[in-house]
Amino acid sequence: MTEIRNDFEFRQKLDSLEPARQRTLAARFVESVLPLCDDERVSRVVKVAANPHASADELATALHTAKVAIIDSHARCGAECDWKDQAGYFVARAAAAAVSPAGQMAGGSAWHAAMSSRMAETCRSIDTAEDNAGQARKQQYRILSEYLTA
Amino acid sequence: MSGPTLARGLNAFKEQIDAPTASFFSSCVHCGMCAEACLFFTETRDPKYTPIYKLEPLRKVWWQEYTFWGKLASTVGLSKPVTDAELTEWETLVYDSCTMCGRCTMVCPVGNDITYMIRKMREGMAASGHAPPGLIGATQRAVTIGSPMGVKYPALEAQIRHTEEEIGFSIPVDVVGADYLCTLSSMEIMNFPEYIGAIARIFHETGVSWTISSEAFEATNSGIQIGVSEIAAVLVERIVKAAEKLKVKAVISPECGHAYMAIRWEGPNLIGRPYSFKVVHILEVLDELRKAGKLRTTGKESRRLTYHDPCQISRRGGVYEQPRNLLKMVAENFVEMPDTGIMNWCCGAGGGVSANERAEVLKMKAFKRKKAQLDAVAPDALVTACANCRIQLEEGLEENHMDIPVISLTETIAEHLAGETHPEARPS
Amino acid sequence: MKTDQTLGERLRQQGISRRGFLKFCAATASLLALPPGMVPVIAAALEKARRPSVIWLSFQECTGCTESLTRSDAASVEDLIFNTISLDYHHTLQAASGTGAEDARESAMKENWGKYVLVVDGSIPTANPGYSTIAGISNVDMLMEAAAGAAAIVAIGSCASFGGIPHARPNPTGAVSVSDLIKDKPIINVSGCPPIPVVITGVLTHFLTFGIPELDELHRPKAFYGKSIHDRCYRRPFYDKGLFAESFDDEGAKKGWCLYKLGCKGPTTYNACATTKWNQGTSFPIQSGHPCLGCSEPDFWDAGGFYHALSIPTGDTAQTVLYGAAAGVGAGVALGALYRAGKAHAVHQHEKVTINDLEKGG
Amino acid sequence: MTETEFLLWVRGPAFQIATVIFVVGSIVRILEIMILGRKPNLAEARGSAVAGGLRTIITRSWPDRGTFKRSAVTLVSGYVFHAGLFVTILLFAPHILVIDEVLGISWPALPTPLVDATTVITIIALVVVLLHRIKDPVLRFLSRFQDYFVWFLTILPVITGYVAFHRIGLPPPTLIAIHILSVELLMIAFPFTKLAHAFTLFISRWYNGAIAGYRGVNS
Repeated sequence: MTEIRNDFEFRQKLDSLEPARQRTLAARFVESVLPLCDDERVSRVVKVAANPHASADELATALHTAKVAIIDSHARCGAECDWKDQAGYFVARAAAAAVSPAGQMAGGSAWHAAMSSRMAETCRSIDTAEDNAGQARKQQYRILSEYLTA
Repeated sequence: MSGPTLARGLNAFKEQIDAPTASFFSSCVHCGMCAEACLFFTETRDPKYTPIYKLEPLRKVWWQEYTFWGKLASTVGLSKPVTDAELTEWETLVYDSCTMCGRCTMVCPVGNDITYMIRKMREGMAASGHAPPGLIGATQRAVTIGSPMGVKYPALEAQIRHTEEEIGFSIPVDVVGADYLCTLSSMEIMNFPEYIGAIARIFHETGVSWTISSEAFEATNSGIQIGVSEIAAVLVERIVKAAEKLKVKAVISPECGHAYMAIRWEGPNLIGRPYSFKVVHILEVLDELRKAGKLRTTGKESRRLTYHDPCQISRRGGVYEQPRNLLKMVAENFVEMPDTGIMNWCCGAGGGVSANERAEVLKMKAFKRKKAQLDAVAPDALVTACANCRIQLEEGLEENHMDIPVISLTETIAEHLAGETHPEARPS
Repeated sequence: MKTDQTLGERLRQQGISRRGFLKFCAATASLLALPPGMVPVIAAALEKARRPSVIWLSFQECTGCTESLTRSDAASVEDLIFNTISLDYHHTLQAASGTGAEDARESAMKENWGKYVLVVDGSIPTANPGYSTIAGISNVDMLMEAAAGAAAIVAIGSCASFGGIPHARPNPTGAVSVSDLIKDKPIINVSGCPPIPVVITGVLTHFLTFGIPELDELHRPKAFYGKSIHDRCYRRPFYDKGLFAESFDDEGAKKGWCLYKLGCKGPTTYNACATTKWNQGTSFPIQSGHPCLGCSEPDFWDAGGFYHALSIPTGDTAQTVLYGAAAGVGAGVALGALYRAGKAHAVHQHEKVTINDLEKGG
Repeated sequence: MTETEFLLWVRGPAFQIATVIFVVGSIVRILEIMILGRKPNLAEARGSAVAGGLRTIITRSWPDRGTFKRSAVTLVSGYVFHAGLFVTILLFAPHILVIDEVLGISWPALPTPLVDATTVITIIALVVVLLHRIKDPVLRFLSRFQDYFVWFLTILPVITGYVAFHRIGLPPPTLIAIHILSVELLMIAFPFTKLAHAFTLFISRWYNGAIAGYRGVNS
């Protein structure tokens, strides 16, 4: 399989996938960072996303659940920030991106799920102050290439 | 440090009262019209939320100190001084039920600027220990850590690196001689980091020379929300020092309401000297680029959009035409809410109310006013330009089961940016 | 003096026909604004009225009222009244003088004690009885003595009614009106300076036929003093339209506009000038272009000037405003300085508020 | 003290005393405000404060539609009785005469019956204002003794003026005296109560407009 060298190619490949496949791929991205989020609603959403035959209203309810999870987890203005919670917030956003209908957001749902998942990773790195620059990115390339070859 | 005392509070009242305050208190005829302009009253119908009533202790000090009969009455003991119990009772009125949105000021028939006085009264309230705990925590973090939510630069640095990967080119940090110093609000860094990507792509596309300062990235200023000018001055001084060190021509205030009020309008008066640089809101920068023909966008949002004017940017900041100009570029179905522009209704969370957990229930009740406004136009999406408004709007819409996404104007512009240059291939 | 003849007998003796008499009664009825039905009643009452004895005492007066009485238009009516009433004493009109006159007065009073009518014109000086005396008797004593036996008293003219011009500031003679001294007798005030002639005769006639007429709170017959000049003034429409003469010879004055701005006291003066008018109904002050002076009202002379409207301030307000402004600025600046000092003190006392000064007990 | 003497006292010394208190009080009130001063604004201006201030003095007299709908009773009854007071005071012949006497300036008057009708409307509007102040929860909550006392002092001259004009009850000199006395009470209370808004509202609106105009907002 052609090896993905940078985000531009990564995004091109993701956007080229048709919506159902983008959704299941996005689910994999979110699964990779799921342990960062302790909101079980999000894991339920990811299961729905991962199911290739999920029905439209299943997806709609999942989207709504994800949105509620986002709102419950975003940082309150002025409150002491906790990057671990923020990581959970971004996982929830990744899950929401995964199940959101195509076209609602510029760019494909897979790309947005990937970005939010990567942001969740960044939040975790801020919390633990370790430098894993690019590690999350490379892992996502591997997930994509495995997905394409499977 | 003697800690907060009633005496320091009353002393602050005496310091703050000036000619406008005296004129306002002399003019109030108790007509009650400011109540109907205040969302905390309209949605609770509780008369104690009448804006002018929130100033009663300050009015009493004015009467006793700066009028003939008042001075006489208080000297002979006929009129009792303000007590600590009174200030405790007024704490929830001056902080929890007031976002300093300025709508009462626009409505008062005799022209009283009630918001101007609330800002002054908070100086006395804070100095006498009557500021809400949430806001005190945020202010302490802002001074000690550099951001009311405790965001340190390494966190921003990680967000920046993440964004650089995403957009494919680098974000200038601590670049001396750049034209613009861009500041961010903690809310954006934490909840809406895409904002950083958005401005990076726009500036990259329009060739704007800008930078972020690692020493003064925080735009918010809880000093003006809590009402302690000295602390507000410390926070502004940081940005001024960074701007002067980086020799920038202008400082950009981000999509945040009170940050603009703090740095643009109160800043120079807080630090006691005019700036050697300009201060502009991000929307002003985008509109300048639009006028200069540099900012070109493609495609139009087909969704029915409406715009929520953040109070401190629009009514109290003067930036209300720019968002309309920008929205016309990217929205074909843009509708105005009733009472829009400088008469817009507040989202209910500004002026420190969102940082004050005690005000949570009241804040949500106040949102009903915004709900009524939105129901009148039933938009598909709600555009605004303040991160704190976005959070409150999202929470309010969710609680009222209204499925309306809340999106940032700058990010919307970025999404429609024309001629996206190919991000240079980055070595894998 | 043949006092036993009734009025009716006297008239017939004088060759006044029944028709003439009834015409007079009709005129009086209309004058008193009485319904036509009252004419026979007046005629019957006058017919039987015994000729009352009238004693006219003139005290501190200018004889204007007497002049006015003699100028009343219907001459026959005055003769009639003089013939019908037994004017036993009037030191201007009577032929007798000296002790003869005083004896006539005392005998008339003795004969008709308790029944005669006392008519007074002129105010009564009380500062020093010597100011005005008749035959060595001070006006006060004469009034007291005459009033004791009077059935009723008619005060003719503003002097007798309210003290009039002698009573005006500074009132050197301590002049007072009749009602100031006599409290126990019914008094009818026929004010005016002088009163209108037909008003005098009208009041006396009414008194002869019906006794005391309906009086207002100043004891003036409402028939003549019920309405103000303003109510009946023919220039009222100009007042309502707001058309006023600004000076005595301007275009407005020539056009007969309202004289309010020239000090007309019409609105606050009660008299019959605007309806019965003067000099046989020829004219009255306003019609002649001069503002009404309000002569039938108490203290009309001191009411702030004939040519100033009644409702405008009398003092020099412009000057007061000037002095007030100066005092105001002075006080304001002084208080302002006090407040600024207070504020400066507060600024001086200010302790820097840091993040450790926010929490109570923090 | 006969009626005329009472009227003379009211028109004379009493009016002078009221004028002194009114003038001194008003000037002191204005100076008490202005002398406190205001810090200059060091921020870079966007609009003109002076233009903003002057504009607001005028525009703030007319509420925007939303505000009008929310406080219609206050606004309508307020406008009617204020307009009524102005017409009655400034366009009634005898009043113009008084002003002419005091200030030396005069102007044509409205026909008297028209002013008379206006007076009635003004009284009705003022009664509505009182009822609203008692009934409306916000107004009732805000109102102190002074609000009702000032209302009484405001309606008194209008009623006594109407009664004096129509000469109901007492003899006219007394009625006019009572009317002038009620005006004098109003003058005396003026600088020390919310009546002072008649002057200070121009200062307040100016500041309001200037503060907003400086930032480019038409407040």
